[in-house]
Amino acid sequence: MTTQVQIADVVPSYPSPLKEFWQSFSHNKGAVVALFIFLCVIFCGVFAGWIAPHDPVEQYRDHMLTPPSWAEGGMSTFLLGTDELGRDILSRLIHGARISLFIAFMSVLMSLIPGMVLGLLAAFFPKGAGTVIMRVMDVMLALPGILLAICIITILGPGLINTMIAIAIGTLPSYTRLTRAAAMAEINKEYVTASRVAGAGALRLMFLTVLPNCMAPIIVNATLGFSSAILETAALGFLGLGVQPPTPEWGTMLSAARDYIERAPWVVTMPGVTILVTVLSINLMGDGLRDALDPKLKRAA
Amino acid sequence: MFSFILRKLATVIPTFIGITLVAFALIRMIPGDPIEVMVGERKLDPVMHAAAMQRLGLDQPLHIQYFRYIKDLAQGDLGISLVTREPVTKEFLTLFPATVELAICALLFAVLVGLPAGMIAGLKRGSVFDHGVMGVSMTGFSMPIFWWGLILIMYFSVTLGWTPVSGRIDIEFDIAQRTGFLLIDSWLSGEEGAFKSAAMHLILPTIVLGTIPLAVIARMTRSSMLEVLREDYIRTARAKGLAPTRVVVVHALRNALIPVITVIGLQVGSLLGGAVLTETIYSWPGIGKWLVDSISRRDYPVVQAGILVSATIFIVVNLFVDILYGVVNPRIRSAK
Amino acid sequence: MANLDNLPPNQSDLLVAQDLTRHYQVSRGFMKGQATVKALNGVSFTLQPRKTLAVVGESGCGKSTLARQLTMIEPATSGVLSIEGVNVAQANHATVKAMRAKVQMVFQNPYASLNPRKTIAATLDEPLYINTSLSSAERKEKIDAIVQKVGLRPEHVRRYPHMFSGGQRQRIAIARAMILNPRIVVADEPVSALDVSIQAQILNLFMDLQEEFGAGYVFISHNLSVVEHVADDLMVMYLGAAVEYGSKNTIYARPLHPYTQALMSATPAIREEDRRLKIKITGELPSPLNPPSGCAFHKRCPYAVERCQQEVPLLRPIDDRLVACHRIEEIAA
Amino acid sequence: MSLLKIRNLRVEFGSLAHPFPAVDGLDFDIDRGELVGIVGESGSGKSVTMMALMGLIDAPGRVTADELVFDGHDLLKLKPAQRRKIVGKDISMIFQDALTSLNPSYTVGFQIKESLKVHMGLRGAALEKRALELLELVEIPAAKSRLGAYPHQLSGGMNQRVMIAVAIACNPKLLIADEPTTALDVTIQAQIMDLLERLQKEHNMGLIMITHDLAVIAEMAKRICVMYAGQVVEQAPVADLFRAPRHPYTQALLEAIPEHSKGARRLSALPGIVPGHYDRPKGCLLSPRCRYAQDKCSQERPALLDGVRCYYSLNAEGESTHG
Repeated sequence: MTTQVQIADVVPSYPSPLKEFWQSFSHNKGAVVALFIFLCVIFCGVFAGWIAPHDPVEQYRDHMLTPPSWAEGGMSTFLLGTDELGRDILSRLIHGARISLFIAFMSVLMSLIPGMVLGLLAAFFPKGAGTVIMRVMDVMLALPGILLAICIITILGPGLINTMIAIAIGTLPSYTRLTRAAAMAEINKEYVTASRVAGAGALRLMFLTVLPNCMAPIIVNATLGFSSAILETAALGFLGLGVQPPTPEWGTMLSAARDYIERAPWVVTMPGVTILVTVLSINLMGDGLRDALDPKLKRAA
Repeated sequence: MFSFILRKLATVIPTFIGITLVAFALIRMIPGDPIEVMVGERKLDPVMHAAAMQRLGLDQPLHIQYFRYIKDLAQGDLGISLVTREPVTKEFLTLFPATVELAICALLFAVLVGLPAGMIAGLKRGSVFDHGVMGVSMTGFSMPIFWWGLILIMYFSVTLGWTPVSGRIDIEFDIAQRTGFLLIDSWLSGEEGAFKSAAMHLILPTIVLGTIPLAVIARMTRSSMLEVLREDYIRTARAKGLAPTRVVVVHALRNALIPVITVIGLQVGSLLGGAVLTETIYSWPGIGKWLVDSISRRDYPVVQAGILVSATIFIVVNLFVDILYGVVNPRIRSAK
Repeated sequence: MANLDNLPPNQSDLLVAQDLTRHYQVSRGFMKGQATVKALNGVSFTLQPRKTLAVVGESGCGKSTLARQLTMIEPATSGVLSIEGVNVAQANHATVKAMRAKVQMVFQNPYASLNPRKTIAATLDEPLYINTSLSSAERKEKIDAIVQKVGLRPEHVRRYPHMFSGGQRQRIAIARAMILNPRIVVADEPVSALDVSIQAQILNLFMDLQEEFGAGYVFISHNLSVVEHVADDLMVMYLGAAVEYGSKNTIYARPLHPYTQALMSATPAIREEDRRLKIKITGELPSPLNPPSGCAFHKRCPYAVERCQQEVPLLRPIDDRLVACHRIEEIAA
Repeated sequence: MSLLKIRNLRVEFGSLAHPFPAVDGLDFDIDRGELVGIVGESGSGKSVTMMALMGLIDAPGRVTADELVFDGHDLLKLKPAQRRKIVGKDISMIFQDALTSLNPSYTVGFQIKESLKVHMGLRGAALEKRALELLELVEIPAAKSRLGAYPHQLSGGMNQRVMIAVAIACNPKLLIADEPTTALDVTIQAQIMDLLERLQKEHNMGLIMITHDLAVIAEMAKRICVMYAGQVVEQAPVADLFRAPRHPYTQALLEAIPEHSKGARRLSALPGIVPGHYDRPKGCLLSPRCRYAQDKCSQERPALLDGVRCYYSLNAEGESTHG
């Protein structure tokens, strides 16, 4: 049985999947920097209570609209200045990170999981359940994100939990469609048939055979969903429909700051830059993830 | 082709019915009944309450109410605003052109800049230009546009004083409404400076509203271009000895544009959503601002109408895009 | 040797198909209603243990549909499919579940037939986990054993499919099919995606394993020289039905059906003496959506007469085999 | 003088520091009106060679050669625009998967006429006439109506005929067919082969037939060229090569075909796989798989001498000449 040994010998060694993933991901320098920034934001959000120099809602009435410390008239106690009520902007931004990340995380989770299940159902049962699910998704998709959120908030009223629900429902169709499309592409592949020949039932096929192979686009979409949830939370806050004052939410902060645009530009600039940097870092990370996870692009490289 | 269009129309009908159901349900899902909502904080006499319910047909079974709603819709009746007591349809018709004007300008801006930028970036993959376009579009894509609007105001209007802060036109002009599109109306009016004023008012909102679609279109065009350039038929075209420009323009571009068209259609949704924010920032008298104002005034018939109309626009535009898709893509047209 | 007088089924038969039929409903487009595709239109054959039945035909002949029937992925529209005496053609869920382990399959494309997110161990474990009550240690033992049998090392099972070459993946796929010790293995074009030198390795493996486990093979292929090497019996199919069925030696010695003749003459050969008289057949394979009337082959057949356009020929015995052709006596003469 | 003369062609991919030679020092000739077969398993560099000839290798791939002379022009020395006057006109190529190789957005007629317009300057009625003539030449029934068809409306065999029509539109001197029938059914394959053979004879074209199927070459070609891992390992007239292969690889390849082992239960198999990017042997590329390999084989690479690249080429009895 000489053939056996020879065949075994020519199997080259490969790095573990995790290492391979990191190699591809770290190839994208922007993504690595973005990951670092994002980790910082998470750190701020998680440990807001310890890091923030001031209480985010305490109003220093003597120091209203103090400019940032480096500008003329700035104070070193208020590093990024204060807002119209004399609250420390930096502390509000740090606490705001916690709220934005929490809402974004929860809304992604709340749409990702049902979205995946519905998408798999639609792919596996295209005649019955699938048609109904996709028609409902079409209706939801016809109401563009923020409008659907507005529609839901009209019903439920503003607030933190309702913002989460509104955003989650708004992004549900994208996960459903994506999962369905990915699953449909996989479902006729031979390895799925092989599993059926081995006797796998519908649940096993859906979640153990097909779903893991659909995860790459879903994960990428989830990072994008995470960033757009942050944007949408802020947009709702800006319109006064989201998290209500005095909770330090980034969009709400901007909404209140609009009136001081001429006198105190930092009140407008700081929250906006924070949102932009956070969202940008997540999106860049998403790009890196896609490069690392999508084998189609891997082959092209 | 005709059967293709019919087929597409047929798929839209259930979606539209779904939208009317959502709009119809909206008012009924708000906690408390519509009458209570209408009178607000005041206490209401039960007898008057019952009379009002009957007058509005709210005492009927739900399905009867729904059919009545559909019947009214078919006649162009969107209900009466609780605040102004005017028919919603009338208000809508005066505000709608403002939104359309802004949306068209923003879409044109996005397509005219995004498409060529994405195309060139795809052709010159890895070049400085490519990295530049990708960096800018990634930033644009991540932009909180309500803040972007404020920043532009801060710089161009407040600091430089180049552009007006808000509105569609300076108040000194009284332009007769003919088409509803101020750019055209002010042109037709012949008043000196009116057109310029209208145009100046449009610039910033157009940029703000167009930013995200621009970023999405640029990225999509680039990746679609890259994908098409890897196709076998591009190899064939080159093996025919065609000049590189001909390979790109005749063979690659047409196929690369097919997915971009779909994306442009979907961007109409983001334009409608973005209009809510942009119009709020620039006090642009369109349906986006109207919608937000109505929510804070708890003017539910207006919200209901706004949502119905936005969704309808989205569906119609995407129906149009689907058909266009069939025109440029012969494979889709004959597919079952 | 093929069982020519199919009825009644022989006790030693592992697999008996009688008039096996599978129709699909296909939408013809908007407002045009449905069409019926007769993917498999009344096929009968038998298979004995340790024997290989080769099914030969070009695209649209129903080979893949047949594989789906045999592996019980889809129920038959009508007909009998009996495996070790149990009819599974329209069997209920429980019967199918009980019979599953008896029929396993090897697929055409080794790059698509292994789950890219599962290690080889997980892929090989799945059939055991579902179909047996073995403990995980016993399963592991079985996996190690089969992996060595197909020519790989036990430590390879911790790797993912993309780390193997096409030939090695096909070995893994064969291991997965063999691990339940099935009575029947359906192999759908198992070597057509492989290079010649690898193809030889895999065909050898197939033959070795058949000797060891004694399974019956249904070997689906379009490559007549591969089929000649592996088959005991041969069934040539055209558009969902058998046109010639008999023992390999008989048919290769003297193909009778015009389509079989055409196939054989269209297959290029290296040696002068293997090149048969060239029968030119013109035209394309017909679409299963719109099959020709009468004999499905009549439009391309050099012998076709008017009768062939109207009447569907039945399989009937001639010269130690079954042939479906109206004019077979004249052709054979 | 030969129509095409290639000397020491090298095509590299990968980084400059770790190049992967897909084609490694290839020599090849073909005369006017000659039909040469190139066989090799996947990864042997047969397609890459022809892509390099057509100028279809893009950066980061690198093409170098001592000579790449076609019809008196050294292709590597020509400016791209000059080269394009030859490629597609005097040399043309057809590919394996005709459906994806034709542009889905344009009609068959458009794609045929394109070459005629660009290279021959045909316009109007003459163009229309020639396009129709070409479709009839490749035996497409109802040619007139097929001019307006899109590729997806035609079968695989029909699309391959269209590809051939596009390729022969300008009466090329050399046609390269890269696995033209691999994706097709057997009966259709036979039709396409007959068509190619007929066109080659009628137009006195040089035809390079690339395939992994030895039998196809055996029936068509006069001369055959066997490639392994980017190199030509043996070159000989068809009859000689099949009767008495001189390179161990050719021998193994022939023995692996089921026809060779008629009646035997087992086939003679060549162990192992073609070397990839990282496991290219230092010596003869076949040495790890070769049953005749000696020490020398794993140390130095043999050159192509007298049509065979082996230190111990086989004699007429199929035995190695070492020791």
